[in-house]
Amino acid sequence: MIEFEEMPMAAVRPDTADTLLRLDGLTTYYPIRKGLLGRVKGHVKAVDGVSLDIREGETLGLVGESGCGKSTIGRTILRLEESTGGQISYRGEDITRYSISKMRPLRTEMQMIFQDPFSSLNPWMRVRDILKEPMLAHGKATAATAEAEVDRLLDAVGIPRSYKDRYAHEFSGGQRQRIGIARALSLNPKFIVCDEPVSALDVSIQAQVLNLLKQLQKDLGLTYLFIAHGLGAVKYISTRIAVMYLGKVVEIGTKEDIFRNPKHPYTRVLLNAYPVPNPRLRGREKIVVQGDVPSPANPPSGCRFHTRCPFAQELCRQEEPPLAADASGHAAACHFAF
Amino acid sequence: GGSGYTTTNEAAATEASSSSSGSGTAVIGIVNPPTTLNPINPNDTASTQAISIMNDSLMVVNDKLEFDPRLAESIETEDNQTFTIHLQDKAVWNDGTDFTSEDVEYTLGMIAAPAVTTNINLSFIEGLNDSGKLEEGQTAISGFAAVDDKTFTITTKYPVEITYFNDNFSGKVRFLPRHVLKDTAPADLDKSPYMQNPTVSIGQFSFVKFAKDQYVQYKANESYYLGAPKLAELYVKILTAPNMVAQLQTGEVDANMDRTGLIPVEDFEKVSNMTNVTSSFSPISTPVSVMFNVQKMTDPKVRQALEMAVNRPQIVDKLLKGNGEIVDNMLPSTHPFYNSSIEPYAYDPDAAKKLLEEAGWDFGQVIHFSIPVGNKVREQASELVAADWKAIGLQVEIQKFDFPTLLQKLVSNDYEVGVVTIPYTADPSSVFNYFTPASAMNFTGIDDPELTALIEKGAKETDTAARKEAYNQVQQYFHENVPQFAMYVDNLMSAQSNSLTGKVGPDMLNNVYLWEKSE
Amino acid sequence: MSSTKLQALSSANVQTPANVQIEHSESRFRQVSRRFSKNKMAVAGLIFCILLFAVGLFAPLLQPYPPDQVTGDFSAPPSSAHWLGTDQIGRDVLSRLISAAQVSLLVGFATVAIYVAFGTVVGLLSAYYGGWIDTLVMRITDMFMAFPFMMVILVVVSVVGPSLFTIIAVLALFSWPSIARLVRGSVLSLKQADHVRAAVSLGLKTPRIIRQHIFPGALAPIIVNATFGVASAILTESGLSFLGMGVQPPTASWGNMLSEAQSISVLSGQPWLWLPAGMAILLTVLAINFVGDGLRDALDPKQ
Amino acid sequence: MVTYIARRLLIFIPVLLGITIINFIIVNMAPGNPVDMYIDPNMSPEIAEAKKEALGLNDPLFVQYIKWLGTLLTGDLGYSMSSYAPVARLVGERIMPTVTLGLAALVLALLIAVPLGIISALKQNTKIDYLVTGLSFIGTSIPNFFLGLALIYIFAVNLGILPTGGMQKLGGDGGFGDRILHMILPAIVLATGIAGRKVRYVRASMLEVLKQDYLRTARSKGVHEFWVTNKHALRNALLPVITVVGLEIPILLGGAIITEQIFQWPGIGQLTLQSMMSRDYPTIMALNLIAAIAVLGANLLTDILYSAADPRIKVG
Amino acid sequence: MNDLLEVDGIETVFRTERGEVTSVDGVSFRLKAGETLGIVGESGCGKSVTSLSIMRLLGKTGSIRKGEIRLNGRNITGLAESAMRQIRGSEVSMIFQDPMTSLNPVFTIGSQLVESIMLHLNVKGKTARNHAIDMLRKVGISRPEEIMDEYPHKLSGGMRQRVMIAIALACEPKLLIADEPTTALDVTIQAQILDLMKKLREETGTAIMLITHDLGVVAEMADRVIVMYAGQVVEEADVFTLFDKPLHPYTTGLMGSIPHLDGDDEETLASIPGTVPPLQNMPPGCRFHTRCPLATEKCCAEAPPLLDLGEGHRVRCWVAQGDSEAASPVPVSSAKGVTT
Ligand SMILES: Nc1ncnc2c1ncn2[C@@H]1O[C@H](COP(=O)(O)OP(=O)(O)OP(=O)(O)O)[C@@H](O)[C@H]1O
Ligand SMILES: Nc1ncnc2c1ncn2[C@@H]1O[C@H](COP(=O)(O)OP(=O)(O)OP(=O)(O)O)[C@@H](O)[C@H]1O
Ligand SMILES: [Mg+2]
Ligand SMILES: [Mg+2]
Repeated sequence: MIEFEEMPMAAVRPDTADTLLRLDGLTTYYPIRKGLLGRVKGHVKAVDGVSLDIREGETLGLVGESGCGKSTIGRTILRLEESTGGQISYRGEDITRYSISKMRPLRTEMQMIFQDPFSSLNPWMRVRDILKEPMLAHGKATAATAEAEVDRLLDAVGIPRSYKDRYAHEFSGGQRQRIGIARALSLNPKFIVCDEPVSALDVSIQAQVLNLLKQLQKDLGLTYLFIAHGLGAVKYISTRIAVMYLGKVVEIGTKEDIFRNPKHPYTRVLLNAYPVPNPRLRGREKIVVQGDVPSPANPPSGCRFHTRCPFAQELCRQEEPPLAADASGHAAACHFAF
Repeated sequence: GGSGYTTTNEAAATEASSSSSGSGTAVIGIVNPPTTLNPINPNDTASTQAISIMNDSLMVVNDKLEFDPRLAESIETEDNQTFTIHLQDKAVWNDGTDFTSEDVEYTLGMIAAPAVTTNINLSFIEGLNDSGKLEEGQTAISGFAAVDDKTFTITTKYPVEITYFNDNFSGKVRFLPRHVLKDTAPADLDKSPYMQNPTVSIGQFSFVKFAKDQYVQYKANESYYLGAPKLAELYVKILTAPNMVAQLQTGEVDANMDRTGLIPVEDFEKVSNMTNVTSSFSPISTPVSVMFNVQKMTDPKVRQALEMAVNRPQIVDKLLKGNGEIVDNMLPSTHPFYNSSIEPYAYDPDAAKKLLEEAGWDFGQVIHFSIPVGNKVREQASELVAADWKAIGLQVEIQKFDFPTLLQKLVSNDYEVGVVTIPYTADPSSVFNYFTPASAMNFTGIDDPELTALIEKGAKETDTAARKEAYNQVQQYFHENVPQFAMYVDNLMSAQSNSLTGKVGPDMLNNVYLWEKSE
Repeated sequence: MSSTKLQALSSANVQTPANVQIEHSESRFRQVSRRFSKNKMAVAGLIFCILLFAVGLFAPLLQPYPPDQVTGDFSAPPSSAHWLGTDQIGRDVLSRLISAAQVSLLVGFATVAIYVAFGTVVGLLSAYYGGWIDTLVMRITDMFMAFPFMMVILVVVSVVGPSLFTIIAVLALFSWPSIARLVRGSVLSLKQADHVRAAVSLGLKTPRIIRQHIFPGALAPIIVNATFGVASAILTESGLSFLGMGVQPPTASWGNMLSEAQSISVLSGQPWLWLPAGMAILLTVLAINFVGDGLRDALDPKQ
Repeated sequence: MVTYIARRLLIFIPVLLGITIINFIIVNMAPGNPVDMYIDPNMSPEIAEAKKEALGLNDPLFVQYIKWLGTLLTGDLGYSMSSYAPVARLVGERIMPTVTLGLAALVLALLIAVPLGIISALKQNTKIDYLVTGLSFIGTSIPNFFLGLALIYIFAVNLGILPTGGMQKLGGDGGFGDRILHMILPAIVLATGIAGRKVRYVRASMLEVLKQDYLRTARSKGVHEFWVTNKHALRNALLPVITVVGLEIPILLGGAIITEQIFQWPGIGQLTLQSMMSRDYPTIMALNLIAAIAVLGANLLTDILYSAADPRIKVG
Repeated sequence: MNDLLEVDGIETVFRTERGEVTSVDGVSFRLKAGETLGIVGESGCGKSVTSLSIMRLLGKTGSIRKGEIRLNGRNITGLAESAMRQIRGSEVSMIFQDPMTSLNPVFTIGSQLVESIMLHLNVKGKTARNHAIDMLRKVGISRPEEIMDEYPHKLSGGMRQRVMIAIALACEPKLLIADEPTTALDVTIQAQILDLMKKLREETGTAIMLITHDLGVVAEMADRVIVMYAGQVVEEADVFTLFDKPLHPYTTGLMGSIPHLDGDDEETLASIPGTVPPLQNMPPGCRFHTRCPLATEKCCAEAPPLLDLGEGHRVRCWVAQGDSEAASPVPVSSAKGVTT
């Protein structure tokens, strides 16, 4: 129902056998309702034609400014939000319109870790029950075996077994995030969306959690979609990185591509803006973009970044650049890519 | 019968000349609000009272239940069928227009007009059907004839005793000003502006304002034919019972309205102790009846047992603090037609129980006892009655209803035992008529040819003694068959501010024009 | 999760976060009760309520006289025989006060139980399913809430006839919309909470999500609203009694006992006729309000 | 804004229609009708029947409803069945007294509640706070009929400084002062419950606002603490109070029934009770309708006021 | 004594339901005019309380129990509230972390800006308004006249933070305390704000106390840095020294925890195990010993002092101070956790 620019997909995205999840022109719009009659007066185009694929075993980092639609992508993939267009395929299977019940078995394969360690755990349940509940619901464990599974999960995320009778509010932020990870692991998933899992944590704790995630991935062969708005964590954990701006992916490539050879001006701006923890670099040349991110309800015409782009030309105002890839698969959506 | 019967008003003749502008304002407290001032459709006692202050009837009832002439100078009859009425010569509407037989004719015509809503039923008059209306196509009432401007005759279908005539006609009908209303179609009469603002009237006071649920305001009728009132203004003030007591004390209210301005029993002591107020007990009051639906409570023995089980002395002595009496049915002992030979059943729970057992009453059966809200003493007495019944092992369930609901249940005989107060008038037919199958309000549902015959006889007999005999038998019948019995008769308290000179009590409104107020 | 893999993992990963200084694990109930017990007024209120319940429960044992029978002089002041005197038709005030406690508590709690249960279910479903169901429910609540409460209750009670049952039913009928809205509101916000999203993404079934993950969150405002609801039902019954539409005699309710005070003489000269019932209402409503207030603070997750 | 109001008014229609239907059903379920009430034993069944017929009481319910609705649309509320006065006039006369009393009570309640609530919040957990809280609970817990009677007893009967009831002194106009004098007690009674609830609300709202960052900002600018609370905090704290004031309207109307009854205040409440007692259907229906309109109108007004007061919220 | 601000061993306590907590325990530092001091540390370590102590905005429950704060040589610790109000907003002003909640939603930007100008600059009406518009322009807000009459909710986070800065700088304070001014903002906006602060610092010569937990921001902005842990200063040095040669194990841990954008990818990040001990329940000895990989017996028993190891590099660590007893670290049981 929603039109989107047809892009030279084939070139960009060889459909390799190891593609675990694939998005094709995914859009998720939130209706803006006004007044009491609640008539729809427009849409927040949170995700507006995103195509990418995630390969088995990799970590795809997703970065971008606040409100650009990162979480929405994550939630849409997990069908926590209904997409308004495009397609989500998991292991080659189109799951975009799966019913709730059809989706249920797939839930064991795909999981999510949330940003806010405070609100993501049910405050009225004990850790033990938080972890048991999904296993019992999917018949992954019986009442008899669940206890042992809980212990193993807790061990895996480094929470003492003796704490399993506690409630979420009795843990520190880092510990809660570990419990959230344990819960995500409880169904033995293949794919986990990590929605800014460390940004609410203190620096020293962030490292603990990042290390844990990395370790788990290695040991369990997990695939991650790792959402962050800071580049630091993404760089540490990702194999490939997608940069989003206003509901669109503007650049996608391997970690090295993005950090060594960014093609899109926005990626450069992002890299540049990141304050480097090295005082000797403070004098370096910097591109500071002016202005704020435009509203996703009313995105600019042409290239969405043109309003803030230091290199914008007339063409950028007129025409939306396609996401064009080079031979190595490093793609950028810019008329004047570097 | 057939002997001449004349009443004249001496006072009227002597005092009519004195006419001086009055002064002072008196306030009568009333608890039940009047709803309408329509002279020919007074819905309730309070409305009747409010109307009577500004609209005289031909005769008025005094506190001995005798009729005194008012608009009529005299009412005479030879044969108890044709009644000749002489109107007061000086009677004029308060706008100066002469009051004549034409006004009477107009009013009767309106009452008899099928399109007019009225609760006055003159079906005993010649020419009217059983509903008191003119038959289709007729315009004149054959039973009415104007002799001259101030004289007219009424002919009844059958001979009636003069009390009956007065009760149903002379004391009841109030008049409409023909000169104001003659252009109003009968169908529009109810809603005509006059009914909301009846400034033209013939009575002691004239209408000024009716602020609904607040007060009715009157001013002295300077041209009143019995002499201009001594007060300049009169208010009927609507308030709650506790407020009325409070306002008697604060002097905001000068007197309580008879029957519709009840002072609660619990306040008797307080009121009698007020230094600025004089209180007395009125000699007349209405019995409060316990009605049986005889179709459901079929056995007279059971009904009698229920009467005997009620500790009426307790109600009178303790609840009413002695201010009341025990009678058996519809009439108080002060009523001329009261059958004093009947000894009310004494309180005897054991006998009652025995009687019930004799009658084979199932003690497991629940008796639903319906009582109206609004009169606290009545509610309390009903609770005592229920308690008495429970005490002899009966199952009783009290159901309280607002008055309209209870009335509906009574009318449709949808109840077992209920409480109601039926106001009596000078003529006993008004209360006993409830007990014939022809009545729209045969609460008890009784249909005994013997009783019906007795009641009809009482109504139609022209001889007073014979009527009395008939009604005595009716009362005896009631005593034996107990379709109803009186819970109690309470003496009502009348209170009057010391600054008010004038008579209060049952006939207080008859002579308001003589009231005086000192500041 | 395959346990072998995890086993291998666990040894490497066991890392007791050093020195986690968290107080001994406390159940939510204990935590709430600890917070609640700090509020002296609330505790006093609770104790009062418990005592009241005990009185209601053991009424027959505590009543010196049968409450509906004439057992003394009329309107007699307190004496050794009748500690709180007798009422206007000679019944023992203390005994009636105790019976009335049963009735008033019944009115309060039964009303609330009914409307809270109903309103909660409606609110939960309305919010969870949304769409036209939600719109319809909201319009209906609009309608109910546009009725002036007391006016309509009066009309309805006078129509169906006042009895303990109808009063409870009518009060409940006109009270559920507020709870439904309250629940709907908190469910709508809870629906966005990450832990509910997590539950969905874990593939839990909808009823379980509502029951286990949404309902507990909506519970706190419900409980608080319910306590205040009890108080207001007791008050409304007393108002109806004043107008003669309350619980019917000879059954005693505090409301109809208090409406005896509708007389200057009683008010000024016979305090035993109204003071006990008045105090009972005031103290009970106060106590329940204090409990509600205490619960609100104790259940507040922000604290 | 205009379109917003228009849209809101449009939504009122189905709600009101629903209300009238429910209303009509409830009212007509009632046993007893005005004719039965006034039937005289002398009145024959035919007359009674004719009277019922004339009043349309024999029509099927839905016909009665349609008829009523039809006349309603022409702006005609019909005639009272007990007094034959036009209902519009009956009700019209009662609106002002109720509105004045209600407004007086509301204003009085807010005048009491706002300062007390604020003081109580500022002095949180002190004796003053406990005192205010206690008082507010008593305010909400005391049955208003009881309070009314007690006030009459104290101020009118014993001290004799205020009238016991009514809206004005009988005989003589009395003027404005007289009206105020008559209004004091009923307004206090009505205000007590509202004030009790509002104190708690203002307190809670103020406590919430006192935690806000922008107060710290104001303090860091060197703003005097007095202005921090009375300018920066107060306005924010009072905003939510606006919304709950609107919610008081139905309660106010309900409370008016008892209060007006006690004080003989000739308003909507008293008329309701009287009409109910006399089964005056047209009046009851009109009253309910008007009350519902008042409630809906109050809600709308609340929303408009709120959006006027809070720059963050714009309707329309 | 030409330091603008001297904080001398302040101890700030709060009365709470569970008794008194000491949030800031013996913090001392100085700040010269025009200098930028960065304060870093984990959440809850007392950064904000330190700054609020300077502003004396500790609320009813907080108080400075010990120590002295001197502004321009004047002791302001015991100053009357009225005198303190004179200082706030004019000599010292403050901006806060969350621009979304720091502006009063019911007053226009203009009135909130003018309020402080009228309070301290003794100007009124048009002059005040013009001054306010100038300030808005200075912080890079286009269309300042229109923004004056807007309410805060119409502005984006970055704009609001600019407004906050305009308010703070309106009366030309000598010291600006910025409590995590960019934490709530996006990186691109953060870069804008940091840029703005740098520019304004150059123009006005205002000293800045910059509180943050982002070492990158510190590296970008600060001249000198204080590292706080559990209510205490654990290390203080000029920014280059600190990043080149951190001495305190906590500082080292922090540095290791951040993934660097340049340089090689670490297999695992260094991390500090465990969490900060709660204020009510501080361990004896060095407060960091429970998480310190170098902790010795002495660290568990005796609290180390904050010692100047030369060139203003101050450290609170027995090991770093080369204490003989701590020379050979004996792992303490509770600190043996392997970092992951
Ligand atoms: N349920 C919703 N209804 C309406 N709009 C929404 C909803 N959820 C998100 N949005 C809007 O969609 C846009 C994208 O939101 P999203 O949460 O995906 O952003 P994000 O990139 O995750 O941002 P952040 O970094 O702040 O988490 C935003 O403008 C947001 O306001
Ligand atoms: N008003 C208060 N009452 C009681 N304790 C307080 C109060 N304000 C702060 N604290 C406590 O003081 C300690 C230090 O808090 P502070 O706000 O200074 O931390 P911070 O370093 O600024 O942390 P963050 O990075 O999270 O802002 C915390 O443990 C906090 O709980
Ligand atoms: Mg997000
Ligand atoms: Mg802080």
